Amino acid sequence: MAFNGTVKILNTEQHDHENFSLSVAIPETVKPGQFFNFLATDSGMPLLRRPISVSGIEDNVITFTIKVVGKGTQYLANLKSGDEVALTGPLGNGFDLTTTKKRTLLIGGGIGVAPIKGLGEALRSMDIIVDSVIGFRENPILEAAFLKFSTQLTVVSEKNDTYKKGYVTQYLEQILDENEYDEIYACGPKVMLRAVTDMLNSRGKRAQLLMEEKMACGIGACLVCTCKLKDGEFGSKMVRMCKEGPMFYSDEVIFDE
Amino acid sequence: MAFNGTVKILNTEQHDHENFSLSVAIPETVKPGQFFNFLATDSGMPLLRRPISVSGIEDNVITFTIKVVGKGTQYLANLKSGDEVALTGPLGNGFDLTTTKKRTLLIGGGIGVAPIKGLGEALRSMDIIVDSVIGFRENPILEAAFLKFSTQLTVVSEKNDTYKKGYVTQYLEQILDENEYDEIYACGPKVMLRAVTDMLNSRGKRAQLLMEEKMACGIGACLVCTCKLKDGEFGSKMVRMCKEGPMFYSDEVIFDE
Amino acid sequence: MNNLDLKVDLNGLILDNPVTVASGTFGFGREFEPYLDLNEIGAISVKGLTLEPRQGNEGVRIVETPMGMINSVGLQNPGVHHFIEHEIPYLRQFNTKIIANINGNTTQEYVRMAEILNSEDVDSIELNISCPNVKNGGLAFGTNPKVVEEVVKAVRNATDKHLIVKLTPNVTDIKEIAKIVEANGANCISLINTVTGMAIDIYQRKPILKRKSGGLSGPAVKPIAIKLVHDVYQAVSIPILGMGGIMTGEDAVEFMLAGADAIAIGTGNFVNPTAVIDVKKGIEKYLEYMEIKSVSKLKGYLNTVE
Amino acid sequence: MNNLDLKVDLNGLILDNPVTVASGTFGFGREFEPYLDLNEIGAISVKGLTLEPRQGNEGVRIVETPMGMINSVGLQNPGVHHFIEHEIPYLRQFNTKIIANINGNTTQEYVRMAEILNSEDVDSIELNISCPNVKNGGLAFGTNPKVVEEVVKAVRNATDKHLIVKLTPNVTDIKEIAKIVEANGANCISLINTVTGMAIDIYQRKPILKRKSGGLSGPAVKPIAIKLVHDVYQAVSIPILGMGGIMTGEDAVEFMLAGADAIAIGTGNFVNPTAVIDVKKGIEKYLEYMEIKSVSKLKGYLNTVE
Ligand SMILES: Cc1cc2nc3c(=O)[nH]c(=O)nc-3n(C[C@H](O)[C@H](O)[C@H](O)COP(=O)(O)OP(=O)(O)OC[C@H]3O[C@@H](n4cnc5c(N)ncnc54)[C@H](O)[C@@H]3O)c2cc1C
Ligand SMILES: Cc1cc2nc3c(=O)[nH]c(=O)nc-3n(C[C@H](O)[C@H](O)[C@H](O)COP(=O)(O)OP(=O)(O)OC[C@H]3O[C@@H](n4cnc5c(N)ncnc54)[C@H](O)[C@@H]3O)c2cc1C
Ligand SMILES: Cc1cc2nc3c(=O)[nH]c(=O)nc-3n(C[C@H](O)[C@H](O)[C@H](O)COP(=O)(O)O)c2cc1C
Ligand SMILES: Cc1cc2nc3c(=O)[nH]c(=O)nc-3n(C[C@H](O)[C@H](O)[C@H](O)COP(=O)(O)O)c2cc1C
Ligand code: FES
Ligand code: FES
Repeated sequence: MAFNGTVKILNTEQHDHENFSLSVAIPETVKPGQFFNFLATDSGMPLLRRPISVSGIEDNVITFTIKVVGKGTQYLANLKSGDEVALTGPLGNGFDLTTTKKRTLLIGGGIGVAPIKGLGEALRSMDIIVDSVIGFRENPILEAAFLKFSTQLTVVSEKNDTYKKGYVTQYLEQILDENEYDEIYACGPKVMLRAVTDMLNSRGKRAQLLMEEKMACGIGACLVCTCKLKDGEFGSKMVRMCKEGPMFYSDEVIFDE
Repeated sequence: MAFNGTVKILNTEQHDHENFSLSVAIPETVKPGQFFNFLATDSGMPLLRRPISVSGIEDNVITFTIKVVGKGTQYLANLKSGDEVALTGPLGNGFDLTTTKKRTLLIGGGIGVAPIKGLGEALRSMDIIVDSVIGFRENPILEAAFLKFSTQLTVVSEKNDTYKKGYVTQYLEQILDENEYDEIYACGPKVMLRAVTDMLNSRGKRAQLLMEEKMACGIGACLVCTCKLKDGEFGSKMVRMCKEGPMFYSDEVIFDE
Repeated sequence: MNNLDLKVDLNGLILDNPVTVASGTFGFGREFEPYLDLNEIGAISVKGLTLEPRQGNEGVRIVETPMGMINSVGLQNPGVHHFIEHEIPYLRQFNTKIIANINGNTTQEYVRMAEILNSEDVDSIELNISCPNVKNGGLAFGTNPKVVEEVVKAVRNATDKHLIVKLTPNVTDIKEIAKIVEANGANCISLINTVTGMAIDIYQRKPILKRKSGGLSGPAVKPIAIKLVHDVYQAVSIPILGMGGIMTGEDAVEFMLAGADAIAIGTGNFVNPTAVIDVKKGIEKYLEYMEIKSVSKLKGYLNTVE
Repeated sequence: MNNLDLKVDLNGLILDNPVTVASGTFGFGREFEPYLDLNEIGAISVKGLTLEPRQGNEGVRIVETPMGMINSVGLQNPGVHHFIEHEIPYLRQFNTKIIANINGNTTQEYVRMAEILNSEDVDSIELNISCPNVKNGGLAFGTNPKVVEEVVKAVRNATDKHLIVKLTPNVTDIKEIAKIVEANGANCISLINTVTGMAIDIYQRKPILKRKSGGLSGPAVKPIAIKLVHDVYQAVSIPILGMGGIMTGEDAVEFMLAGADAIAIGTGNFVNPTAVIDVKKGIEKYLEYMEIKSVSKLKGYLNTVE
C-alpha cells in the first residue's frame, strides 16, 4: 500500500548551503531505494510533484535528504518542523536486500548518496559488512552516517583536497580487487552509473542501480519516466522508472546517448 | 517618481483571522489613496502583481493593510518582518487633500477602510476635522485608528450587534444633514460607492471615490483597468484606473451594469 | 440537498457522474486502485490503444512548463488484443464505464480496431483523431476536414458502439470539424487533446524531446480548452466531454457551463492521485451552494444572451 | 568578454540589441520611463493603432489564468494621427527603433494606414493580421491564407517601409501562412500574437469578458510559441521576431535557438517593469557562459540534424 495525504514535518536539518534533510512519520512499510512524491508548492507552481528517495528509515519515521536545485526543492527547503507537506508513497520497487549475505559495496555520487545511506543503515542492521565509496564535486554530505555503518569508507572529491582526488570510478577497480562483494549497489549521476556499469560488465559483475528520470505521476500511470531494458518484444523494452524501477540491475539497462 | 525594487519588511501586525498590516520603508513621497504593486509570489504564481493601497504614511515608513482573499494576499500574509518583498510605487493619483479646509467626511466599507485610514491620519495632521462612517460585514478593523483621528465616528456592521446595524448608506443621510462637509471621501465595495454616489448626486454633492479594478501592469501601460467617465470624445471616456485613478470624483464616473 | 442528481447521458452512454479520466493519464486504472475507489469514476478512457503493441518514443518524454507539461509518450501500449484479454476483465470489476481510446496510422487501422472492439465489452469507443496521418504527411487526421469526414464515416460504419470523437485543438476552425464529426454519426465529441508545444534545453542547445514537439496539457491550457468547448457547444447538438487543465470542482463546473455534459481529468491525476474524488466533491458543493439539483442542468447554463 | 555583439539585422531593420517590447504591452513607452532607460530597448512596437481613435472594449478586460492572462482591451488607442503628432516625437528622443503596429477592419483600412505612415518617421510597420476581418464574418485576417495574401500584398504595395507581419497562433498550419507572407514581400515575421482563450465566472454564470473570449498571453503560452517560431523558421528565410511568455534571458535564448532573430517582451513587462533590462542581461550572461560572441549566431543554432 501507499500513503497519500498530508503529514507534519517532525524534524529538519541543514547540512550545508544546498543540502538538507527532513523527516516525517508515515504509517507504511518503507524499503531503502523507494521514494515519495512530494507536492512542492502551495501556489500551484511547480505543477508536478517532486520524487524524493528515502534516506533513512526508523520505525515509522522516514527521512529524506534533498539538494536544492530549483523551485520545488527550494520550497521543501523552506519548510520547518511543524509545517505540513503533501506526499504519496512509498513508491517504486526499492533495492533488493535479500541478495547480499556477507559483504556489500555501496557506491554513491552527489545527492545520490541519500538513498545509499538509508540502504547502508538497513544492511548494517542485518549484520552485513558494508563498504562504501562516495564521491562529491566539493564537500561530502552525510559523511558521519557513512562512517558509522561502513567498514571501509572511501570519500572522493573533485575539488576538496582533504579527500581522495577525482571520481569514485577511479578507486572502484582497486576496491573490487581487494574484496569479494556478494552485492553492489549504486546511486548517482547517470554518467557515474554508466561508468560503474561498464566497469562491472567488463568484470562479469552487476550492481543494483537506483536510477532517475523526470516523472509526472510517480505511480506508473503516465509512462513519461521510462528506462530502456535489454531484450523484450521490441528487441528492447521500455519500463517505468517509477514502477518497475527506480532500481534496475546494471546488466539489463540500455544507457541511451 | 516611483520606487521599483525589493525592500525588507519592517513590521507586521495581524488584525484578525483575515486582515493584517505590514510596513516597509520607501524612499519616495507617498500620498493617501496611492497604491503599490506587489509581487506576491516566489514561485511565479500568481503571475500578476497585486495592487495594495497605502493605509499609513509616517515619514518614509509606509503601512499596508490587507485582507486575505486568495493566493496572492495569502503569500503577503505569510511574510514576516525581515523578509523581502518586491514592489513598485507609489502609483496612481491618490486623494486630493487640498479641497478640504475645515471639516471632512470619510466613508469606508470593508477592507476599503485601509486607504481611508491613511487619509484620515493625514487630514487630522492638517488640522481638518474628520468625521468617519465605516461599515463591515462582521467585525471592524482599524477601529482604534479611526477613533483616534475622528471627531465623530459611526461604526456599522451587518452582523455584529455591538455596532450600528446595517450599511453605511443607511446612516449617511442623517450625517450629511447634521454637518457641513467641504469634502467627502469614500472607498469600499462597488455597490457601496454606487449607493454613495446616487445619494450625493441627489443632493448635488460629490465625493472623491477610491475605486478598484483588476490590474495587470499598474503603471498605465496595458489598458486593462479602465474606469468609464462621463463626456469625452465618444460620449464617454475610458481612463486608466491605475494612472488617472484610482481616485475619481463621484459625479464623473459611469457605473456600469 | 443529499439528493443531487449526478447522472449524465452522453447520447446513449449514461454515466453515474460526470467525472471521467482522460486517455493516457490513468493507464488502465490499476495504478490508481490504491488511492481511490474506481467505482466512483464516471468513465475511464484507457491509455490510447493501437492495433499492435507499441513501445512508444525514445528519449526524454516530458518537459514541465509553466503550469503545464509537454509529453511525448508516443502511444506506448500493449495493443488492442492485450487490452481485450487482460484489461477489460480487470476494469469490469468496477462500476465504471469503459471507453476504448483508439489510434491509427491509417483509416484502415482505425476501422480494424473499431471492428475488433465492436464485439467486445466496452461501453464506448473514443476515436482519437489527433494521431499523425501517415498518408497525409504526418499531419494529424483531425486537422483536415476531408480526412476527418473519411475516418469518422468509416469508423461509424464499422461499429454500433457508442462513438466519441476526440478533437485536436490545433486547428483554425474547430466548429467546422465538430460539425463534420456530428454529421457523420458520432454520438459525442471529446476535447481538447493536447496543444502542440516545444521546449529547448538552451545549454545543450537541443529540443528536450527527441521528436522536438509534444503535447501540452495542464492548467496552462484551460482557457484555450474552455473557449474551444464553448465553440463546439455552439456548433453541434451532440454531447460534449470536456477536458484540458481540470484540477478542481470549480474548473469542472467552468467546462460544463461552457457547454460540456461531462468532463475528464488528465494531468490533474498526476498532481493529485485522488483528483477524481476531489473534483466530484467540488461539483457537488457547487450544486448545493447554487441550489441546482441536477448536474445535467449545468451544460451551457450561462447568464448571457447569445 | 565585454565585446559581445548584440546587433541584429531584421532584413533592413537594424536593432542595437535583440530585446524589443510587444505591441499593446508598453503603451508608447512613456509609462516605463520612470523605471528604465528607453535607449536600452532594441525596438518599441507601440500600442496597436487604428485609423480613427478607439475607445476599446466595455466591461472587465482581464482574467488572470494559470501563468497567463486573457486580455480584452480591444485596441483602445488614440488613432494613427495622434500617434504621428504626439508619440513619434516623444519616442524619437530615444535611441530605439519605432515599430508602428497597425490594425484594420478591412484591407482598405490597413492600406490607408500604411500609406499615411509611409511618409512618417517610423522604422517599421507591423501589420497585425490577428484582427477580426469584418468582410470575413469577424474571423481573423490571419487565419485565411487568401485573405493573408490579399492584405499583405496590398500593404506591401502601399509602403516602402520595413514591413513586419505579425501572425496569429490560432491556425492549423502556420507554415502555410508564413510562406504566403514571405512571398508577398514582408521583410520580417513576428509571432505569436495571443492565443484565443475564455474564462467563466461560475458563480455569476457569465463569461468574465463581455466578448466572451480574449487573448491569452504570458508564460503559459511559451511552449506553443516556441513550437510555432520553430515551424516558421523552417518555412521561411526572412527574419523572425519571436514572442510569447518571455520573462527571462533564458526564455529569450530559447526563442532564438528555436529560430528567432530578435524577441519581444509582452506580459513580462507587467510583472517586471524592468524586464527588458533583465532579459538583456540574461542574454549577455548566456552568451558569455557559452562563449558565443554574437547574438545573431543563436538563430536556430540547435545541435540537431534536421
Ligand atoms: C526516483 C527519484 C528519486 C530522487 N531522490 C532524490 C533525493 O533523495 N534527493 C534529492 O535531492 N533529489 C532527488 N531526486 C531528484 C529530485 O526529484 C529533483 O532534483 C527535483 O525534482 C527538482 O525539482 P526542482 O523544482 O527543485 O528543480 P527544477 O526547477 O525542476 O529543475 C532544476 C534542475 O534540475 C534538473 N532536474 C529536475 N528534475 C530532475 C530529475 N528528476 N532528474 C534529473 N534532473 C532533474 C532540471 O533539468 C534542472 O536543470 C530524485 C528523483 C527521482 C526521479
Ligand atoms: C488600486 C487598488 C488598491 C487596493 N488596495 C487594497 C488594500 O489596501 N488592501 C487589500 O486587502 N486589498 C486591496 N486591493 C485588492 C487586492 O489587490 C486584491 O484583493 C488582490 O489582488 C487579490 O489577490 P489574491 O491573489 O489574494 O486573490 P485572487 O485569487 O486573485 O482573487 C480572490 C478573489 O478576489 C477577487 N479579486 C481579485 N483581485 C481583485 C481586485 N483587484 N478587485 C476586486 N476583486 C478582486 C477575485 O475575483 C476572487 O474572487 C486593491 C486593489 C486595487 C486595484
Ligand atoms: C502523458 C499523457 C498521455 C496522453 N495520452 C493520450 C492518449 O493516448 N490518447 C488520447 O486521446 N489522449 C492522450 N492524452 C491527452 C489527454 O487525454 C487530454 O486530452 C489532455 O491531456 C488534456 O487534458 P489535461 O490538461 O487535463 O491533461 C495524453 C495526455 C498526457 C498528459
Ligand atoms: C494587454 C495586451 C494588449 C495587446 N495589444 C496588442 C496590440 O494592440 N497589437 C498586437 O499586435 N498585439 C497585442 N498584444 C499581443 C502582444 O503584443 C504579444 O503578441 C502577446 O501578448 C504574446 O506575448 P507575451 O506572452 O509576452 O505577452 C497585446 C497583448 C496584451 C497582453
Ligand atoms: S512518472 Fe508516470 S509512469 Fe512513471
Ligand atoms: S493596470 Fe495596466 S493600465 Fe492600469
